[in-house]
Amino acid sequence: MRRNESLIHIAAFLLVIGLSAVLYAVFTDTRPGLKALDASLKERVSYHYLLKTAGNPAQPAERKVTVGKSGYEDGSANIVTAIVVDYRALDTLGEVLVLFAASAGVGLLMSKRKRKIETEASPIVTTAVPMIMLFAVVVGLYIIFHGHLSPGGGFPGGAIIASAYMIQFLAFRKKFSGNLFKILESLAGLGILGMGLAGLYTEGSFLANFLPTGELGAVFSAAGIMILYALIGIKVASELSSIIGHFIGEK
Amino acid sequence: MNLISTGILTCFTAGLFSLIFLQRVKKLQWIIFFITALFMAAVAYRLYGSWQLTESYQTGIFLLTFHNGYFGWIFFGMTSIVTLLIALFSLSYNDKKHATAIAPLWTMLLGANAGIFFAADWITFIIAWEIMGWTSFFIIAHGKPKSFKAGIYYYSLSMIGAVTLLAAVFILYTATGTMNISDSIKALSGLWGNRDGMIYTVVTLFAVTFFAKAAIGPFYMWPAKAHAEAPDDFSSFLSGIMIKYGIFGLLITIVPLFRMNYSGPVVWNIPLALYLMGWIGALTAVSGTLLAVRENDMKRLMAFSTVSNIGFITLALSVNTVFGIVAAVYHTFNHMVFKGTIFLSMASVKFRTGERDMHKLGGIGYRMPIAFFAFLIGIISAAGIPPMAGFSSKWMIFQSLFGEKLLFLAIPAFLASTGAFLYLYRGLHSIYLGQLSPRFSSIKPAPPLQSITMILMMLSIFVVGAFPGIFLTPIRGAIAAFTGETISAGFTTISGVTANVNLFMVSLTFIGSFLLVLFLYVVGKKRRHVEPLDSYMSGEYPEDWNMIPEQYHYAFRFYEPFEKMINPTLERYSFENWFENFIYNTKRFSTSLGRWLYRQQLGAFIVITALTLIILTGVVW
Amino acid sequence: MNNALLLLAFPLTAVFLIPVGTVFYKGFGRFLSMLSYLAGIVYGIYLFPSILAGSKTVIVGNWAPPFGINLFISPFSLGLVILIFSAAFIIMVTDLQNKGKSGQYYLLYTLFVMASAGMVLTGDIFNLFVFLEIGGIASFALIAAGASPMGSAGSLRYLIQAQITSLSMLAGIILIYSASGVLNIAVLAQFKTFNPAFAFLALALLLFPFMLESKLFPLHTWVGGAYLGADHPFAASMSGIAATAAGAVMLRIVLTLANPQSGFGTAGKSIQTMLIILGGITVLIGEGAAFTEKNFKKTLGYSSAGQMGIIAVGIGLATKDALAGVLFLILNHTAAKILLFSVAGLFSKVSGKEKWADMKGIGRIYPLPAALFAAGAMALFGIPMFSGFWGKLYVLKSAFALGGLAYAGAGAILLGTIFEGIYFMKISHTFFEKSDISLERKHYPFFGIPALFLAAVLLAPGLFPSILGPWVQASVKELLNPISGYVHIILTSGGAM
Amino acid sequence: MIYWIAAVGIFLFLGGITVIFQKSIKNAVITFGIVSITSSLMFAMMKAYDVAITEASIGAVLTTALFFWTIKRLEEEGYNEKK
Repeated sequence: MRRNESLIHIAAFLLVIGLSAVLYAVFTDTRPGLKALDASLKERVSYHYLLKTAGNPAQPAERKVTVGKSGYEDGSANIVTAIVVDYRALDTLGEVLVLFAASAGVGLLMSKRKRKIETEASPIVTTAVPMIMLFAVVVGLYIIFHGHLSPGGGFPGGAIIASAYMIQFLAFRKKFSGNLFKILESLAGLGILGMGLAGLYTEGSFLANFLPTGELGAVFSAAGIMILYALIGIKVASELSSIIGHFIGEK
Repeated sequence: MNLISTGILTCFTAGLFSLIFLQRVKKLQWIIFFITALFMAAVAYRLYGSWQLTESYQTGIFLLTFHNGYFGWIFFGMTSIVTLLIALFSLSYNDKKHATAIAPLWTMLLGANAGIFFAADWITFIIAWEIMGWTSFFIIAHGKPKSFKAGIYYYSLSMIGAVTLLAAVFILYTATGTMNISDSIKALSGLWGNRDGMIYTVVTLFAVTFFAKAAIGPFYMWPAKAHAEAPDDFSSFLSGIMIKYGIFGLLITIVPLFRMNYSGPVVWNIPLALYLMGWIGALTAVSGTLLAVRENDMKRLMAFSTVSNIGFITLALSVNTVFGIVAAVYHTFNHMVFKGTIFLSMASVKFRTGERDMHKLGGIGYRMPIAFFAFLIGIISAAGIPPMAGFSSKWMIFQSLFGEKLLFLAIPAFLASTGAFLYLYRGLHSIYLGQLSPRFSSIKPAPPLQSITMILMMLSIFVVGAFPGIFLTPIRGAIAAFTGETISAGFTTISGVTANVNLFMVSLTFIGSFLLVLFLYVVGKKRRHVEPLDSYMSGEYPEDWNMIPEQYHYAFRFYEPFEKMINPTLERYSFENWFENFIYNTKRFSTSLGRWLYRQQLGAFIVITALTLIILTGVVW
Repeated sequence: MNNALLLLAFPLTAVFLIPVGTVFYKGFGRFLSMLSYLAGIVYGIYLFPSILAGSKTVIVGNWAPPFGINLFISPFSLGLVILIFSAAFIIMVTDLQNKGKSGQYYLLYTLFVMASAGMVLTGDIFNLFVFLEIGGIASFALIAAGASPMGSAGSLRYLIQAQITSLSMLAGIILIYSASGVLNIAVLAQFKTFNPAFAFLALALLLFPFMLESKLFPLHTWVGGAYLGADHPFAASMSGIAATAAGAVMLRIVLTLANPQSGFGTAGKSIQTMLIILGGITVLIGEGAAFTEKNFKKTLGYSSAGQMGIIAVGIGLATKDALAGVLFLILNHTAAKILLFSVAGLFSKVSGKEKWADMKGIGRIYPLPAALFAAGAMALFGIPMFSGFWGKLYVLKSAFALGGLAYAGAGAILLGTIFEGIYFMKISHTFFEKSDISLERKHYPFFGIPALFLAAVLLAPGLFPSILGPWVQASVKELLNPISGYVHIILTSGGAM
Repeated sequence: MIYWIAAVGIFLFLGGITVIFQKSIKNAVITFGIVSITSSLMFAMMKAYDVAITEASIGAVLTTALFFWTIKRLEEEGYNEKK
């Protein structure tokens, strides 16, 4: 790296100039046609999501609305969750798979080995950690199960639970059991897939929301979304935990 | 009955069959090869006369068409007869000691051979051409490191040729809208005066293809490598038949193109491009001769002789008269036969002795008389001395040059023709005459099958020499169908521009004088035999001077003064060096390219910078 | 329940079952992943006749296109998905002789295959990005898992470059969304006109990751390291599966989004020009680099770059003939590269060498693999009787008919063919050279059968190109008329199929 | 509010550049964690609360920890950044 340092600096400098030139050229081009930032709010798909009129008025979706005003989607109160787990559920499945692939890749590449440096945790840590852990797990579960109502959902909730696990692991040096996480991951994944296939079976479309939506804003509403988010939460938590376990190594 | 396609398919099936199932029984592979060659000869016989026969197959994309054209048939007929004889030779050549695994590929090559001559559309032609390319590569290389070098040299040129052929065909197709060979050439000639640049591009590309195949001009180097390193029996096929594909290609593309509707610049009544081709041919003939003279390796020597002869043929084609074309085709066939004979004779010698360097041989003629006579007859024909066949075709070539008053082109041709005596005599003397080396004092004559083949070849040279009509009659018919004109020639006579000649009479005269000399030789005094290495060395041992005894052999550096004279020139203007430099530089470039790309640190920066540049170019433009 | 999403659900089931199964039985991963590919192939073939009659769209989550995600099942995409699954299956079969790979390897491999199939099928650019990421992450791990110690170095290089390009794709998606407010390809294709400079920027950013996957200049610098590092089966997959998927996506983006009739058509010409130029340079650089390369896997990798260059030129030409040629070439390249890599893997295994120059005479001990190698090589550089010949012929025909810049592309292809022919013939002959190599001859039944099958796949369309005719015609028709075909079907058929 | 966002944005930008030019890897990782938690704040200010939560838990906690474990393993293998 040292050898090419000046070269890299020059290249980076040219790069910035080049990128600026590109942006300048694109934003000052006066030829007719749409440009970046040209779509007004109402033209965007997200506008329909926000108003929950995602069944295109000109061409209504076939989904039945059980509660609420007719013609409007009535799943989750949290619009982001509606987008993530309902409208674009396939993308979410993909993101789960990205994490899954990362965890499997870590498992494939990190050879099992023993830790060389061992230090005992102090009593303060060992006393505090269970409490913090409990708190973190509760927060994580709350975030997961209120995903359809308030910000959050399976991903952040799972990550928080995984961080709780991490703290516990650091403090108590439990033996890392990869198989448990593997099985959890698999079961959660199968659950997501099963939900998708059930949607396919009942509604004729993969990952379609086939369970009753309930009343908008109620704690127990949007059953399908809740279940999916719970599964995603389990999956994310176990995947992240397994990555952490691989990194820390065996005792 | 679809005779042509049946024949071609038979070749491929037989080849594949013996390739897959007969790996362990080499002899059977050769027998299958011979039977296939026999079958192809039968096909050639059956096809005679049915000139309207067209077979086409819809592949779903292009129509593959075979047509029994006049010229195609003549070439095919000739090649299948010579192939049959070579196959007969190979049958006995490939015994346990000399066996090569090339028979299946050669069998397939026979199919490609028929495909090239009978193709009526360009796609068929290209298919046959490519198959010919790779099969012959594997045959030439046949698993030996040294042969492999020659083979890859050959195949590189072959690939260049194949690629230019593709380019030429598609430019032609775009311009004319037809894939049919004769139609497209005809349509292209209709564009003279409008799109000359495009036509010259097509001509150049075709020229590269066919020059590369026929070793004309800058491509003169490959025969010396490939012919020399190929299996010995295949060398004769390579030199006799395969090199003629280039001539056939020139004959169906460039030659007719300049005969129809041509309206460009003209030199001595010849289109400028053809005139240039004539000079290329003449220079090829001269350089082939000069290079052959220097050679000590008998197969390389004869390979250069082939180059020289191909130069003659090109020269005759470039004259652009009917007489010239006939002369060229006639010489092509003669060369096929006599060069085949010479290579078979040398193969026979190598079969018995295992040597290729001429200074290690000598006096073989006393032990292998039939091989000797085959070689003798072959080189007489090659040198263009009556009564052999080569005389009449060379005579016709010179006649065609005189007919157009192309004296400047005739001078190098004469030079090359005279120079041919030098190397041909060297070959004869070094291999077959002189003292017999003690190493080979007990070798046996050629095996019966080989002898029979050589005798048949000799006979055909004799017969054609006396009765050129055997060749000329079908050629005249073909040329009449081809151009609408023909030349006047009888069964034994040819009418040239400046003279008529009755070859039968010429033959009789020469045979008579030969008999006279033979009588004098037999009656005359015998000579004393001296051992070849029994030289006067003044009490010194050659080893003390870093020499080997063989360097004192009379055949070693046979023409040393002459070589000293021509070497500097040849080394300065050597296309071989040029090619090698080119390949060397390509490799260097390629290696440095690979290294540059492998630099770990810069990768990401190169990527980002290049992407920015691409976007910048695209966006601003 | 005739839903083409099952094509993705089969490998997904396998992916989720493998971790559980591996706990109980070690060979479960291999078995299940192969089973899922087989299921995909069978289901794909079962769907094929009905799809050939008319393409269909599959809606995910019951939301119509501008709002939800849709997959597009057409002769083109379904054919390539079948090709991808078959390639994966055959690679797994040829790899059966190697024992001892962990369950995670197969999990990642199946994810990689699923992502490639998803990329071909999807009709939404963000979904495309997600599949790209899955494939990318799986690839990094699989390259690094290769036996060679160079694995991690090659993987790192690939990771950095792939991340740069996938970020560029994300930037492209953001730009497109900010300008139009939709992400669906079909909706975008019939959108209002975009500004030419903007359209070029957005499309180029979208295309970069796929140019990286298909190793186009200047995104080919990872090839050497990654191929050196990966084990043979995954090296085969990188050129057989990933490149195929990338080619399909490039075809979709260039011909549907950048079509003259569509909103991005203002930049269509420059995108095509870019592909022709970059493709031409790639052919030269790839074949030139392979020309002197001695390492077997790297040689094949560089050659793959050259082949993808030809495909890129074909896509850039965007005529009927050129596209037919591209389809032939994709099929040919996939089959031939798998064949060549499997032979390379076998020979490295039995000889213990990495360089082809060290494998002199191995073909005399293993005649069938060496002969098949020669056949595959000849198919790659376009010798008649193999499908590669027709592909190259088509592309060249179209290039010469178009003239102008296309001549340069054709020239590059032809020049590259010379190099390719020479080094492949060199390698093929090296195997048959006489040498004093002495190896014990073992039998590898799991090599021979799939290799022969691949040779048949190469040979059949070469001898009878018409057997591919219906598929090629339907695909070319679909690609060339996106508005009346692709867009129309997606926007009108609304509901589930 | 927009000024606060701008201020945090400038802080983020400077933090990002600092990460690149840190000589010591450990310092860079710590800086990266700070940048991460600031960006979480940024998301919250832009009313993307779920992204903020995710960023805080993954970007600030898990990633930083993983980086440190990686460095530790490298040191166990004999890697020394002073070299």
